[in-house]
Amino acid sequence: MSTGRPVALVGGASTVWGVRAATWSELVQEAGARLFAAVPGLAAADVDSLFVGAAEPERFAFQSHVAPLAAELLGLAPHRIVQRTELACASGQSAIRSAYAAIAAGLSEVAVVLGVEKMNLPSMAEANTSMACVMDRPWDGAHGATAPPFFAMVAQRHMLEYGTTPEQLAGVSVKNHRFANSNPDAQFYEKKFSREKLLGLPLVAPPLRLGDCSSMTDGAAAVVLVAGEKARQYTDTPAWVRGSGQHASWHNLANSGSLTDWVGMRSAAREALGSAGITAQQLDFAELHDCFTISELIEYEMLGLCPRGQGGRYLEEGQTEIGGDVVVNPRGGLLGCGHPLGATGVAQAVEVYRQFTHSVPPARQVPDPEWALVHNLSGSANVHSMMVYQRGS
Amino acid sequence: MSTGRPVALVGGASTVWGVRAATWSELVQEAGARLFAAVPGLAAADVDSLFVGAAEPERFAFQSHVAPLAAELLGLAPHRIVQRTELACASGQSAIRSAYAAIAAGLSEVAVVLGVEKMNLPSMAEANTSMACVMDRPWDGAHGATAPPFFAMVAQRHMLEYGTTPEQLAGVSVKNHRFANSNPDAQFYEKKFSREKLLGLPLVAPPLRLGDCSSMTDGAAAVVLVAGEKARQYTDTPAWVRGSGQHASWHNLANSGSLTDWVGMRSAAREALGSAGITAQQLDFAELHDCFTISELIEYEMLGLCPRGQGGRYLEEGQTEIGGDVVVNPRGGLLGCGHPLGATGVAQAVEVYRQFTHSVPPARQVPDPEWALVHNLSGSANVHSMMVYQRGS
Amino acid sequence: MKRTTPTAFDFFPQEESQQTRVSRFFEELRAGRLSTTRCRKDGALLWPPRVACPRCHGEDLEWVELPLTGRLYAFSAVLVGAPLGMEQDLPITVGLADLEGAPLRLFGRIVGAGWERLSVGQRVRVEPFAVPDERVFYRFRVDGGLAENSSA
Amino acid sequence: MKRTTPTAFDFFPQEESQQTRVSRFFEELRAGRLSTTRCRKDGALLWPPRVACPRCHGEDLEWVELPLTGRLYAFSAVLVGAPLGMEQDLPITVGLADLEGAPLRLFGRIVGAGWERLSVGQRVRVEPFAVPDERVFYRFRVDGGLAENSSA
Ligand SMILES: [Zn+2]
Ligand SMILES: [Zn+2]
Repeated sequence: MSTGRPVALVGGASTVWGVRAATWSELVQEAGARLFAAVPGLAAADVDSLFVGAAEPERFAFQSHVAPLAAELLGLAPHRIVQRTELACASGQSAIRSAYAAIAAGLSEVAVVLGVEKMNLPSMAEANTSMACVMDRPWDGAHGATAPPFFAMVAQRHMLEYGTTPEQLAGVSVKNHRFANSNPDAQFYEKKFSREKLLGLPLVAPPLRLGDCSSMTDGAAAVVLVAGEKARQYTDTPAWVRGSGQHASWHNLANSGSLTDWVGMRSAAREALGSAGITAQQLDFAELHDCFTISELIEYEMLGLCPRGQGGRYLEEGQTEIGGDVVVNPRGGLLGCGHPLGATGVAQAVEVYRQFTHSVPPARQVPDPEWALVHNLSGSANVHSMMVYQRGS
Repeated sequence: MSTGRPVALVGGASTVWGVRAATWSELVQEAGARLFAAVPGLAAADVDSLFVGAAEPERFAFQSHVAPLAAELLGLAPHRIVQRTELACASGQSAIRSAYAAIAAGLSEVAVVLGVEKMNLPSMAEANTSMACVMDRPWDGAHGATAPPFFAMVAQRHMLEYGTTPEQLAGVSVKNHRFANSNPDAQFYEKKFSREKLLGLPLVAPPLRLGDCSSMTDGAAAVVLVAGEKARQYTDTPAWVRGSGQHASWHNLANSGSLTDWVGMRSAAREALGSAGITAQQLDFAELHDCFTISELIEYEMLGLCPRGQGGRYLEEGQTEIGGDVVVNPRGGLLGCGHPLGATGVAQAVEVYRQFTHSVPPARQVPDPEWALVHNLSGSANVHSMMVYQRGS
Repeated sequence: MKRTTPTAFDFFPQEESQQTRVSRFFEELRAGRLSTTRCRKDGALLWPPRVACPRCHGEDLEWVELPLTGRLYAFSAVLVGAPLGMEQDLPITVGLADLEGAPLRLFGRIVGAGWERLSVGQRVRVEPFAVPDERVFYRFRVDGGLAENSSA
Repeated sequence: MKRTTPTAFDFFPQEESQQTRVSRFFEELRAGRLSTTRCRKDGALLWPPRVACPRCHGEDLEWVELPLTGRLYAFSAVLVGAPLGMEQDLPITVGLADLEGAPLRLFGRIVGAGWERLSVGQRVRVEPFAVPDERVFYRFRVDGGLAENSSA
């Protein structure tokens, strides 16, 4: 836990996600318009800092120095801190963590955090090329590896070691797509996926099928974090940052160790839950990084929600549905919402605020939530990033 | 000033900079080996966080997700914070600022900050293409603009408005190259440049000649920042972080306003000096971002060291030489050391520590320095980043 | 001509409505007109064309036509170090021009005279030009004669 | 063949001593040997080849030869979504193999049999192959027959 000042998340918004007929900078502008509409008390002149989470604008949008560009697009003139953070798939949360640290340290009072990614290009092969450089590119990426074959190997090992089934994998996708059907910002808002349909979709990287994989998505999201004493100026229901954890342990695949035991996630969970002073069982809901169906099952295990190897069974018991132990991914997850790398972590935080303020459709509203956890993995699950929020009242 | 815990910089090191026969990852490894050699008290197991400053690894090295890759290369397993910051030419300082905030907030105890860039590729046209995306790429960069023509326009306006001369511009380059001749890490360590020689070099972007422009450079540097209470475990002479300031106000060139009045730098200086509680005149030395000779002259003015338009005269008076008002760029500056984008800000901080500990050759040692300022601009001078350090004793 | 080499333009054409919400700018430019968006609420003239107003954060914008002439505020030229696909264009003269009759200082490439013959205050005219892959962009053409003395 | 299209390899060849301090890896590979560096101080076997030891931060490393056979720990295949320049190679089978006789689990592309015919434990052999622009890299070739049952 920080020894600094309390920090509150006081609002946020998301653009519509999907294959968007809009450029990187247009997505940023949309997120800005929606943010200021969602947080009426927010005045541009009061925003002293801007944190941008973006994974690969240099490749997808051929744009560097993106933080000041975003400031211009949002009509902000940050005079305390302005920066962009990159942590591949966790770039958005990385930006939130930076804002949290800056405010806790007294270096910022009111900070906007923007997450954004434009991934759908006229040439998807170009986009796929860019995805190959998230791994150790000259040594692993050069073999043609991107995320799908890596997580496919994880799934293969989990099936081999624990007997996890394709039906259990599909179950994750069914749940998250169902939640996404209540989220108008989601890429798959209007698309229905039954288990049978999912099991009939083509293989992408065996044993993973199309429905086991999150998509290449265009989208942006933004939140506002403020010093605790200012929180009531913006909302009656602040989401207090209570804990954080992060861990990186290896990068080249040769140094990965067990594919099914994510020690970095266990470490990050200890730090995040420990600093918040709660156990995983006390969580009301969690936004977990379901880049692939297998990821969410292993994340149940690493969080300690169920024993090792029992993620599939835990899902089948309905423990991560509304009414179960801990609702997982009521937003719709990466599977249902899509995964614009830099935007995902920020949109997860938007969901935390919306859940705490009871402002989502009933089909995905967690009953009276007090504690929430947000998790992102990045790359080959070699980095895990986590934050814990508590609803203020 | 932060309301958090005191933060100290307790050591650092740099690789040799230049056109290096080494890859991005090899530069990182070299910086790690030198850092651990330079800070004997540093144990990898005690490092809880890693901050990487890198501008365009996605393009220059075709590598994303660079923070965990760097962690592996440095033999670190950060379990508090691990991230990469990008702010173009100021990416290195941006990483230091993030470490400062994290430690001040109590989120980290011992952090390594690494800055790195590999810019010399087999095709320099490819490298130049990458430089075009620092500006608003679809609207400004697409005209073929990179930094040299922009700063050339700045120089043209400064000459027109204030009568600044090519000889005064060359004077900056003479001074900084002379300092670099005492810096074995510098790209131009062994190269001598007289004013006459500089004025005879070819034009790059009129009125700027080759000697007015910093180079495309390969290099890395690293520093260690720790919570104040731990500083004495590492050094007798910590460099205390006393102030910080940053400002972003525009991005597209149409919105730049006056090219010779850098309001963002004046704002950042107010914040940084104000939070440290000193005036610019109290500084013993400053590392200013001399990406081009004209930049350093305008920076004298914006810092308030001399009146507007008098930067050239101030230089000619020798006020920024050893023995003058405020020594500027004793390290050799970007002009003498080269400018590996992400590494520059970190190497400037290394120089602060070396100056404070009297561990540089006499030709560039500032006499008994107590206060130092580090400045980076980025992009089209549309962002300014600053930190103020005080020598501990 | 199909280009796969990166340049300072988008790697792939993105001027159509399938790719950008400001495709109208490129349509207008093809017709010889320079246009941008203005906020209906506060009247802010926005450059480049926007989809939301950075001043009031509203999305009610209108298209307006901009004047085609301006005067150079500053200029220079890229003599070495061109991006990929532009090496054959060296030297690339560029500048900032204050449009005549609109509060806008526009950046662009300059053709019609080399940097040695230009001076601050030189009149220029905005014109469209063709970019490979059936794209269009604007540039400045030196207009109405050159001044006697050069400031560069 | 001159390639200017980006692929998952370096855009420009960087295997020579003018570009990398571990060029010896590629020289050895051309000669059919798989090699890496080991720390002389603490004996750490480092992959990929390093110039400094991440364990002790020393720079006194030596080159050692690695075994050329291993057994698959896990594998999959890219059936759709190949990077530029690799589209014609689909499906791209890849896997992690534990080398026989060295504490190293190596990742690489697999040739000689499609993913449908492989199983965990399958024996593979490391071999060099030519990459455009006179480069070399390694891959796995299925070795010693296929197992009866497939685990995938
Ligand atoms: Zn407006
Ligand atoms: Zn060692």
